[in-house]
Amino acid sequence: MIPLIAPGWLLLGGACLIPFIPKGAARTSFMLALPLFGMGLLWLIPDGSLAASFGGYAITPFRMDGLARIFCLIFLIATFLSALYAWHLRDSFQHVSAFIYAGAALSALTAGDLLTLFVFWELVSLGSVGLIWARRGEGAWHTGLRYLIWQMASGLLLLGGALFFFRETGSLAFDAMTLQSPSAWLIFLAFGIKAGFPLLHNWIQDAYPAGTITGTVFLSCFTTKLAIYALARGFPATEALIYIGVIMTIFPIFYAVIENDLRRVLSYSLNNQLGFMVVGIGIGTPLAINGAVAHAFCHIIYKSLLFMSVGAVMYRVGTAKATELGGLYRSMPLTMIFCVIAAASISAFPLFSGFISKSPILSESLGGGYWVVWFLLLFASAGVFHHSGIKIPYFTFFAHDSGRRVREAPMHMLLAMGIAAFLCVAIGVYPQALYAMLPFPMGDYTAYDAAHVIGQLELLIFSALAFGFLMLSGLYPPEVRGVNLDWDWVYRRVLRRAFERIGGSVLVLGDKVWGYVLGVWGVVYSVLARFYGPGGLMGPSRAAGSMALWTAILLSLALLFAYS
Amino acid sequence: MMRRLVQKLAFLEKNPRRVFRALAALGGALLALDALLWIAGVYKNIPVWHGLYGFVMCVALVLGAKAMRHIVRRREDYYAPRATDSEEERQP
Amino acid sequence: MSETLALHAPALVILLPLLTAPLCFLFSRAANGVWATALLVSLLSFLCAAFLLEKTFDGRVLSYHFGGFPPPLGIEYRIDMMSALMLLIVAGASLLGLLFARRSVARELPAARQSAFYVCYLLCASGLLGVAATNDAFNMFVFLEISSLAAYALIALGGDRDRRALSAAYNYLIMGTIGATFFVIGVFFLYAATGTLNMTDLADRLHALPVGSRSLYAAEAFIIVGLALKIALFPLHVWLPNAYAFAPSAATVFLSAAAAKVAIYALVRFLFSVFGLDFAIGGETLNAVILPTAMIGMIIGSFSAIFARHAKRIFAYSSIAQLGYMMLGIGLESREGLEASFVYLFNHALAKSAIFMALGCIAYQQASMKLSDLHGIARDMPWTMAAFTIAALSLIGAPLTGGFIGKWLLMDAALAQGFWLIALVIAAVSLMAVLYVWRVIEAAYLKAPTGRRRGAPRAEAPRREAPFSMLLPLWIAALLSVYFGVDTRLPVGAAEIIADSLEAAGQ
Amino acid sequence: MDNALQILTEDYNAIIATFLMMIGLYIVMSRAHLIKKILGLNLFQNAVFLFYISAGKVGGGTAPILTGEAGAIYSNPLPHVLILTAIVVGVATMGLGLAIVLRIHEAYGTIEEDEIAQADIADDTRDEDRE
Repeated sequence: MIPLIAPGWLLLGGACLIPFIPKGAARTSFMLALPLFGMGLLWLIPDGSLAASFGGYAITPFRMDGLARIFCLIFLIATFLSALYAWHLRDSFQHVSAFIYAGAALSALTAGDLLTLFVFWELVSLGSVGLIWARRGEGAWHTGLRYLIWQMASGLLLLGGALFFFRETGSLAFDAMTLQSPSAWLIFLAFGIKAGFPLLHNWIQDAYPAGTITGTVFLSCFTTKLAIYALARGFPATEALIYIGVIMTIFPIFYAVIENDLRRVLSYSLNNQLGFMVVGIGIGTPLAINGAVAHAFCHIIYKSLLFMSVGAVMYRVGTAKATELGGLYRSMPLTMIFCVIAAASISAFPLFSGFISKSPILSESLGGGYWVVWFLLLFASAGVFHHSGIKIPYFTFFAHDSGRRVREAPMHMLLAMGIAAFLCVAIGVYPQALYAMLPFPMGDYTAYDAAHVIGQLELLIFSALAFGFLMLSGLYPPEVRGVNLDWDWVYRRVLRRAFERIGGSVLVLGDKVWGYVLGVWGVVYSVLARFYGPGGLMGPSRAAGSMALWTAILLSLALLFAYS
Repeated sequence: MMRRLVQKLAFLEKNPRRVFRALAALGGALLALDALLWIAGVYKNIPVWHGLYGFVMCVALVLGAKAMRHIVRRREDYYAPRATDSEEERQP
Repeated sequence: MSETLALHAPALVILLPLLTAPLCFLFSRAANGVWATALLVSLLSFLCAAFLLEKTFDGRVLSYHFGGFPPPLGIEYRIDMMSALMLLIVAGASLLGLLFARRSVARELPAARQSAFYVCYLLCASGLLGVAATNDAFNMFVFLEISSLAAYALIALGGDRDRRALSAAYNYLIMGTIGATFFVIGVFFLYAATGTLNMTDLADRLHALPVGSRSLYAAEAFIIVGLALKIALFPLHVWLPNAYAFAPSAATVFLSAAAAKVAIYALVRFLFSVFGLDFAIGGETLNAVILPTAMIGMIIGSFSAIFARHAKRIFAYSSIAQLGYMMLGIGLESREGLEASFVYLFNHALAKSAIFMALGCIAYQQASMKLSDLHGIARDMPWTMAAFTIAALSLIGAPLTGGFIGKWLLMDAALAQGFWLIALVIAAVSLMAVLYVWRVIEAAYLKAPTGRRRGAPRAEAPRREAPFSMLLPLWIAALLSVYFGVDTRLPVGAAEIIADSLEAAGQ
Repeated sequence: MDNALQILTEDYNAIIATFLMMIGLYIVMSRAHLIKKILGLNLFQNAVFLFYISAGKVGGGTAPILTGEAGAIYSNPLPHVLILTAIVVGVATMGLGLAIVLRIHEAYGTIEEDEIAQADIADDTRDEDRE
């Protein structure tokens, strides 16, 4: 094929140029032009792959096929919308981070081998952490570090997996594999971290609410969906994924209900949505995979729209805590409308995008005989509506009036949200356009039959009734400021405390045990320090005499080996 | 146009029970339609099930989460200074 | 023209610096003049090396008969891919180091010793080049000693800034001389057994001898230990940390990039080209000696680096660990292992010289190299620290840098023989590298600068960015270490040819 | 036993050289005085040179000067040539070593190894003050 430049590489190259363009309209126009050019390239590039050699290994730095193409398209759209949303920003560090992030994610999509995938996998981590650190401040710094450690762990697992994979198969090609060998497990875990598998998920809810207003919009688009792509490519029809996915859809909704920080609510709901996609990949029929891909496509749009609307509120009000908001429909009616459209989409109202992409997954889970899975997914769907569909718009724009009177979101934010909202509705109304781009043919599948529509409407309306009932009866838990402990408590609190406490009171494992452990460590450290410190055996400034002795010893050893 | 929308919403906000009743009416209509279609044999789904399931599960979800909050909630500065939760949001 | 050059380049590449050095000493005491001459000569030498590399890239071997006497009687310079690569590394490091040296030396050395520095530098370079080019065992000894003697002097020149440079140079001199003498003893045993010193000839005649001759065992043992001293292979590494830490910055840059690596080259030349793997202390014995010492060296060196508090010493210790990586590839005794070693060696030369140049830039602005005195230095010297970070990423082995491909190949080579443990050690030692690099990055970027620096005469003056002439070579090295991480044709292609030829010789 | 006797009579040069080498290496290891160390090193090197030259001797051979006489046996001249070079290296090493010792004396005020090591360790400890 003609070596056209890959869209991801275009963005990466553009990211390097950004600092040299004067801040302001010139730079933002440039940043908007990049994804548009990328879309043009995507249109021009035919299916195929580019073979190359790296360090003596046959690699495929670029591969384009149906699966990669649709993900590339949505990533470019998301880049464009996020960049438009960030028009007002004058922070070079964020601009460069965001475009390295987006470019790396796109390049990872078109990576045809594990080595290239690993390289961009790590670059994704590096670029994205900049969007958290750009918030500046101590909390953001620590949060970014935790985030980076998780991402790097994922990268190292992928690297180890790639090495073993090469040893097992003699190839680095990134194609479908089965969970038969250690290498596949390592790669699976690497993908799992980025996809937010249960117990590996905490970085999402930890980091996304800590990003900058515009940075979180970028963050919500790429990392996790890249992992979904990787799972769809590497582990389609892996049964374990179905159960993992179901757990992912269920447990976050409980947290989403009680969480006060709206961006964290959205992060939990993001995790839940990923669960639907993972289930679709796990079922693995062409229709289910299509559903997962379509869901990822729609999800990127409506989830970023949700983050945009909450971000716009944050931009004007200065906070995204439910306790501090309310009654904002008076000041920001347009933002409210866009938020409601996104909420309707994520709740899978008929005529909105979520509906047409979630339906295939649900019907395939039923069709595949996974009854329990289907029941749980239905529960999760109701839960999604509850926290994302109702809670987010309700507590932001309605509920009790916070008394805050602010200006409507700035024009460029409204524009970005407007385009996203238009896409949400357009896809919901005319799904065939999306279906036509999916990797497998959809046949005459349609989400709009009476059973689907009425069933879904019923589910949603009665969920809303439940919400109304609970609100009116006063049973609904009031919003309160606070932090909710999740699994990350174990490493953020327990382990940290355990390491920090030397003579403190009993924590979990008991003071004495830890005192003992720390005591041993203290001894080991002092021995090591003496060993390596000044005058130590391994320390600097040793006299020449002892070195000569070593020479003699080594020579005798060598001779001993030789003569023995 | 926006102003009229805001006025309408303000009216609804002051009368939440009306909204609830309207929703309940809509739900009832949907249930009826569902049952009718099932009787007419348009499809084989279990009728009415989606609605009841959605209602019950949502109540269960909220009450479950409410109970869970007793266990998992901590003060906002619990992780401070290593988290952003208690950091003052930067004003625009 | 090209053919004439091809005929004489193997000699020119060494003779140019070798002859210029005494001339400079005799005729000029003006440091700038000597520097300019040295730079010119280094450039010419580098061009010759590049030319030779290009000539040998198809696997061709160039042979130069010194004085017209054909081997095995005369001294032969024999340039194959391995020699050419080493020539390129040495000449390139010498060129970069000299570009860097002018301002650095002017600041760090008293005026009276500056021209002496460049003379020693040129001598050292020509000695290392000679080791790489010659095909005569005794000639190799002579060149090894030329380079070592010059290196002792170079290190001792740092004594005006920190007296520990003197004791380090003394220790190095004692150890280096013992090592060189061991080497000579080994060469003597070989000569006594075969009657020749030409290495190609030696290899032929050795293979005609019956296997199991004791004097040959002894020869191999003496040569391995002698060269291990020059390589600073654990446990013979003790001379290195202080020598690198207290030598003048420009000398450290050059020595860290070239000196130990040329010794590794000599070892590989003897082990694989002369003895051959199935001969003498071949096979498993070599595995049993080199693999463990290399691994222990990696771990001990990294530990020492983590515990060190002096920026230059951190990376001196890191060199011990990194040399362990290269020896590991050799100890694996496989085609893949050798290839990995040479790729690693090439990329490490770039990354380490960039790191020491960055530290030299800091040394230009402040006398102290204590970590606590580097707090917040990235604010004052953003360009220096940015290049440092890039090079440090390569040292760690981050993707898209040269270090990555080296580590990857090495792990792959270890796994190819089923050495899981070794692959794990490689990964663990890389993580240790993250630790000690992080400590410097943290000090430079995250810590607030301390108000007063004790014992530093320049403390009151605000630190400024290093001069352009020092930043230029620093950035060249840093960017090259990224470039060769993406476009791996040169290092990997060369290493493949080297591994092929060594494998063929080892049969 | 015969074997040992044969070694003693035929390879006595190797035995002497090895003995001298050991003495030299021992001095390097055991003496703290820097100049004595260098002298030990020199002895060590010279022992190796002796070994080389003595091995070049061919039984009954004369000095390798061409006289035109047919059937003359010459000693092998190559070791002599090599050692000539090596001696130059040795002299240079010794000169450089002594020069460094001189500088050390200026800087440390002593040339006893243990005292220098103590001074170095003191310097290192000064570098160590934890941040």
